[in-house]
Amino acid sequence: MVRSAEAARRRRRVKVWGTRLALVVVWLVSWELTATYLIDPFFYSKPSAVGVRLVEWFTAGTSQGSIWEQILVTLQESVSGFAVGSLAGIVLGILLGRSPVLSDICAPFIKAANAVPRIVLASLFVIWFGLGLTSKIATAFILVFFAVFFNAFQGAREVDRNLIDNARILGANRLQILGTIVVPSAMSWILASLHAAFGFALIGAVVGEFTGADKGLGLLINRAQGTYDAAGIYAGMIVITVIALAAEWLLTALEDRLLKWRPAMSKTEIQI
Amino acid sequence: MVRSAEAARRRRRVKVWGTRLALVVVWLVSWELTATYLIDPFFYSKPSAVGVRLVEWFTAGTSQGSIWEQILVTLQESVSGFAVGSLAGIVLGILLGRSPVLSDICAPFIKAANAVPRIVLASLFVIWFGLGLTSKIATAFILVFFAVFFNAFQGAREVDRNLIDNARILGANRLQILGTIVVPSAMSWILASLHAAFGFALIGAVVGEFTGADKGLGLLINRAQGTYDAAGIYAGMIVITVIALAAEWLLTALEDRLLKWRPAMSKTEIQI
Amino acid sequence: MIELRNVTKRFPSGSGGVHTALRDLTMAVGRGEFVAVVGPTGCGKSTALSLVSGLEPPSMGTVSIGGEPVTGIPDGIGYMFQSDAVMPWRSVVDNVAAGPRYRGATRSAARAEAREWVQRVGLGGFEGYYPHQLSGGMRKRVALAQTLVNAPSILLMDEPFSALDVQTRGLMQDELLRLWSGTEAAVIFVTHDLEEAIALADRVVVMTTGPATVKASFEVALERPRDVEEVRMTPEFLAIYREIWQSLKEEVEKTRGRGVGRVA
Amino acid sequence: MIELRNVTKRFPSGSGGVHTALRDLTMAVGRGEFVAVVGPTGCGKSTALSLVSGLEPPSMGTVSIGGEPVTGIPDGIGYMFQSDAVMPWRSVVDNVAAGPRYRGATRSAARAEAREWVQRVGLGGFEGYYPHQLSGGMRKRVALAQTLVNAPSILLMDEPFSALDVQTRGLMQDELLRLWSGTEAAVIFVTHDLEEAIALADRVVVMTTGPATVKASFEVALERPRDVEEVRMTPEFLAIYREIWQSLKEEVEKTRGRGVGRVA
Amino acid sequence: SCRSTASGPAGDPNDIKLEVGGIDKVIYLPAKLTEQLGFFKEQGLNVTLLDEPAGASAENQLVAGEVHGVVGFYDHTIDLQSKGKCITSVVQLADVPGEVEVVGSKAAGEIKSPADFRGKKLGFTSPGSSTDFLTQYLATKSGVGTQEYTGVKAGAGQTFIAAIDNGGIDAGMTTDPTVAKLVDSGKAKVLLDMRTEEGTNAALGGLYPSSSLYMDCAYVEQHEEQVQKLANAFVKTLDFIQKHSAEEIAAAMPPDFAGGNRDLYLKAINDTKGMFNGTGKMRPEGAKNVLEVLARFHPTVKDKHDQIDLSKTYTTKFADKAQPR
Ligand SMILES: Nc1ncnc2c1ncn2[C@@H]1O[C@H](COP(=O)(O)OP(=O)(O)OP(=O)(O)O)[C@@H](O)[C@H]1O
Ligand SMILES: Nc1ncnc2c1ncn2[C@@H]1O[C@H](COP(=O)(O)OP(=O)(O)OP(=O)(O)O)[C@@H](O)[C@H]1O
Ligand SMILES: [Mg+2]
Ligand SMILES: [Mg+2]
Repeated sequence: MVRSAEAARRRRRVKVWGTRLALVVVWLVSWELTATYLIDPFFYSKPSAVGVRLVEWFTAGTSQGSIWEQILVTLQESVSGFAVGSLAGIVLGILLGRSPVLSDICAPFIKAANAVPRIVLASLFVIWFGLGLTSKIATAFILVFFAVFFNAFQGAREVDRNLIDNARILGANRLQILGTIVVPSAMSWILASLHAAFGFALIGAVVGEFTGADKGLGLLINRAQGTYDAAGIYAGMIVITVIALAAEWLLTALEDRLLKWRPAMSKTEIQI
Repeated sequence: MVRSAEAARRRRRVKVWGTRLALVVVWLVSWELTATYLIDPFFYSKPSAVGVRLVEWFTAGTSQGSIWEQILVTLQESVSGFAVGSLAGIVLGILLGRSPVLSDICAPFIKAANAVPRIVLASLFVIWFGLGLTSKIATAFILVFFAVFFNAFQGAREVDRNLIDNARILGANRLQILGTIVVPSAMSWILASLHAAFGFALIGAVVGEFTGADKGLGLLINRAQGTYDAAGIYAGMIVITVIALAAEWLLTALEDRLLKWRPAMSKTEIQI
Repeated sequence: MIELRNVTKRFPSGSGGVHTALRDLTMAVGRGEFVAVVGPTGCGKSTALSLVSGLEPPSMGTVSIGGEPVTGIPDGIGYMFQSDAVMPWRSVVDNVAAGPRYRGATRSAARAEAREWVQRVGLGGFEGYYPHQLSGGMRKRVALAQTLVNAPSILLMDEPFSALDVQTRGLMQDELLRLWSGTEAAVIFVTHDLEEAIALADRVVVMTTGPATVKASFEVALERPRDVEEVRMTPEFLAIYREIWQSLKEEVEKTRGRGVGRVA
Repeated sequence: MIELRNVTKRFPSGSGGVHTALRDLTMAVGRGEFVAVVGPTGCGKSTALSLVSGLEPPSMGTVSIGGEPVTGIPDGIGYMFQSDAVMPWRSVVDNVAAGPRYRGATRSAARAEAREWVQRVGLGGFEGYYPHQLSGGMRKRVALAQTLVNAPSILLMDEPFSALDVQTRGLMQDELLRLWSGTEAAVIFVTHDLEEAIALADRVVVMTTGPATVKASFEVALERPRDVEEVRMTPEFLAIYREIWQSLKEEVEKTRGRGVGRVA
Repeated sequence: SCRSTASGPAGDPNDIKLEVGGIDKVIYLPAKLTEQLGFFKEQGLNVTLLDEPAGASAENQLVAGEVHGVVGFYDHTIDLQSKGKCITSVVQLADVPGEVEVVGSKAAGEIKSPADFRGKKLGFTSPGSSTDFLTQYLATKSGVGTQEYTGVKAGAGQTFIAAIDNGGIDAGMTTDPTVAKLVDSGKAKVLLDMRTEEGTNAALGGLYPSSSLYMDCAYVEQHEEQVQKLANAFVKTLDFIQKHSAEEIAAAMPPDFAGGNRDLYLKAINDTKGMFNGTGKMRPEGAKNVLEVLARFHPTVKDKHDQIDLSKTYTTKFADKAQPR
């Protein structure tokens, strides 16, 4: 049984990757064709031009210096923002989720803060924190924080009351309940939000760079915008996307580890 | 018992609102004081100035016309974006959440799309959809969509397998399982994301307006930025925040209706 | 009607290996037959039911219903799970009305039918309660009504009455027999209560300790219709009881102290 | 040791009114006393336990333990819920080790103690399984081990053995008595199995149909130590059985067909 | 979407949408002022002014046919020609950039001329913008390579001021009212003033035409009547600016453009007013100079330097006819 299951899994992986690849190829080809014959590549560029730009960046470098340097700067900003933001979101979300009084008092403020446009905030952050790393981290932070907070909050409220009661009876204090019941229960909520959150951290870093910076992928895209270089815009977006996918891959590995206690989806389970 | 519970609830409400009010007052007073004596109101403005600007807007109107018109425009953009975005997010999230093959294939694309910076997208949307309402709705849409999608997706995967099995046995077809089991189960996930999503819709509308517009609160803030009118920036943010809170209030009412089957939190339930 | 032939079911086990829950199980239930299944806890009774219901596929062997191999959920099946599976967001009456609704009844017709069943399982007055407002035994009865309202032609029941007090249990047993007697339904009824098994069934199947196969099968030649409370006192009943008990006891004793070590 | 005095418990009901689960319940359990509680399903037995455990406050009346009114979770309490409450993300042994860990034992000490208990409830070999990989009866035994490993001085058990086969149940009953006999623990044991109640308890309390109060209380004057299987056959046992059964039967019959209408 | 790029948005030809690259910047003041003075109405035009503060996408929208014209920097027409788009300046509002290189007061001692840029952090509003290229030009003209200083995007307005204030940049190029605010508060000093012809000549060695109204070539060809009306309106405004004081101009603008500080706004208008040429006509030597600058630094113009046809990037035809009597 183990062996045949293994084979089935391998077959399925081939199928999935095949379909993905086919989709990418279809997309690129149709983009190339429409941009050549139908639409104006001034706006839409085309894959070949984007490819050329990417090769150029990675071999000759960009006008701002080596592409790796730009990637590193943006990565540094977004990873810091992600780390701090998700930590704060988890901690505050769980605390407020478990404390009705605190959440009643704080909820409107947090919800209000969530509605403040991030680009306005980004420029406020530049004013408050200067043009350096901090203002970009702050922008990434704020985007990540809210994404994670709302999920951690709701996750903490959804915890099965029976499990908490049982732990209390077994002698757990508040901290232990948090650690052994609330956090594991809310884990799937938190992980779900983290999937979106790293993308947000990248966006935050880029928005921050748009507002003011001397390095980074956001500035690179901004420069491309300033010089009507559609290929450059798309090339920048592709680099960012690849980074996001790499982070996503790491996150999925973490998720598989943390949620390994779950029943696997059965073969006959309904698929809709 | 009913009567005393009522009284307790009233007492608690008074306490909560009192604390909230106190917090707001403390915040405003300390802002006013520091801005008067310590920091530069050129950057930080002060509550009195913000108040004056708000009164001005609501009595004399703004340079772009009546403030109500600006609110209406922004509201129209964000409500449309919110409606379409959350619907799409829910539908796609649930579909992909219930179909492992589909989600295996599509997931990387969606995650990649999620990492594309929204301000870059906003300027692409202007090119694709023009300067009218559509491009702002698209920006709001894209922000809302991802927030809702990831939660609906995970919510659909978290459905208790027992419940689905039971429904299948009772004769439910796929659509019925979706409607009577998956959607209600995922409801708390979806609602949690909707809380953040309306804020995102507002942000999307504002970002869209920043990219090019002739009306709207975003433009108003942008104008204030351009003319060093810190009071105007903060006043605009306050107007947006109030809208978000109103929407939030509606959403909470909806949530209470939809989740009225839940056990209320008990008085002795642990609060951490 | 129901036929399991040389069925084996394996699960991935806790330690990464495989766990064999059923091994080479062969068993058949005819149309209109009421079969009770008894066996030591954890031997594989629930697993067997899930194979018949089509919710799990067998690892080896075939499961067929009416001659057709089971691939999806067979038509006309009713399965009352061992664990709670009522919808927490629906009131008692709406939970019971789910089956008819799924099968196309109008809302009001389904509700009316459901109301009747709620009465029948003794929950009259609790129609508007949500599951979290019910006691353990009441939730079980909601599940019972939910299953029976569909008038299944194959009925799988996994310890349906274990959370009920003796008297309520007796009432439910009588009700079950009354309903079943009019039909051609095939019933597989898992229980730990040997008296219950004998009082209800045409045949009692004793399972071996896990991995489960059929150890023995005993015909219960008691007359029908039976009154569950009275039939217990008859000497025939006691004779059968003693016989099955012997067989079962051996199995359960084997389980004692056994590890999972060589279960795979 | 445990004392409930004129306790009333009300819940908001399904239809927006109030539902009275317990009315004017007075009952006491002494140190070292083993009390079994029987009563019709849905009468309020679980509710009574939750009041003693401090998880729910009474609407009226007082609950006290050792003379102190119950406000939080009392010290030294053990409570095995009617419904599953094991942590799905922990393996069997880690679930059982939870109590000692909470109370400050080191990881390895807790694990060692847990392993012993896992053996004792007959789950040797299943240490590494996650709850979703266990059968209903096995999950119950995990919960049992989880509760007993803490050596509680007040033990509340809500139908702990209902999902077990007769033999396993007998083993567990014996084990429970063996453990308890050495201690001064007060036990409240809810069950639907009157035989079980009599075989285990010093006193059997019969509850009225909901809203529950104590209908009657019967001393069980059987000698200890008892062998659960043997004691059933003694004439004293049968006499007490008949007596309690009479009392219980009246109550359960009352429940039949009753609506919730005038329960509030 | 393949909108026809030649004819602009459909509808009544007298309904015209103009996009302004920052409607509140004093260098683009004529746009709003024309509207305020009613000169568009006078010409029978129904003009909507859109604000596009975020950078270069105004031209994208022009090329996409979303708007009829853009009020922006002339140098974009050259840039776009290098990408195969024909955009032409129909009214040239100013011959000088209107930009100012300011030095933060802390660095004022060290930076006395562009030759001191080496190793410094220099702010510009946005990468790829005129401020970016002009900064590079100033530096290289004084022998400082573009790699020898750090270019920093500092935006405009408050972020720029904050950047100067907290040392995020040592010097930077921006326009009014930012300059007025910085100088007024003593946070910075003017290093090079390109708001006047003399200053520009001194700094760049020539003119650098900036604010202009530009439109799609095809549209201009097909709608000469409307373009002429627009030119009439704008030239009239330029004339108005010449003949009126800063106070009078400010009075004509919506009150909130002053951002709550009227004196500062007056100073900004007063300082910048001189950049507007009064005639709406391009001076050919200025156009050449712009190409000169871009040819050295702009990534695409660099390569296509020789193919650029300057005559397609501007026309004085309409301004000539529009001269107020
Ligand atoms: N998903 C699973 N993964 C691994 N093992 C499983 C799984 N489901 C069941 N098992 C194992 O299969 C065996 C039989 O389980 P099953 O639930 O069929 O027992 P049962 O006879 O119904 O017991 P009970 O009387 O306690 O309900 C058990 O040993 C259990 O550990
Ligand atoms: N949260 C609640 N809200 C409303 N009613 C409740 C709630 N909890 C319990 N009840 C009601 O209280 C009554 C007693 O419930 P309880 O669970 O104590 O019964 P029980 O004696 O344990 O029954 P069983 O033997 O079936 O477990 C029931 O009628 C139930 O409907
Ligand atoms: Mg079972
Ligand atoms: Mg109970």
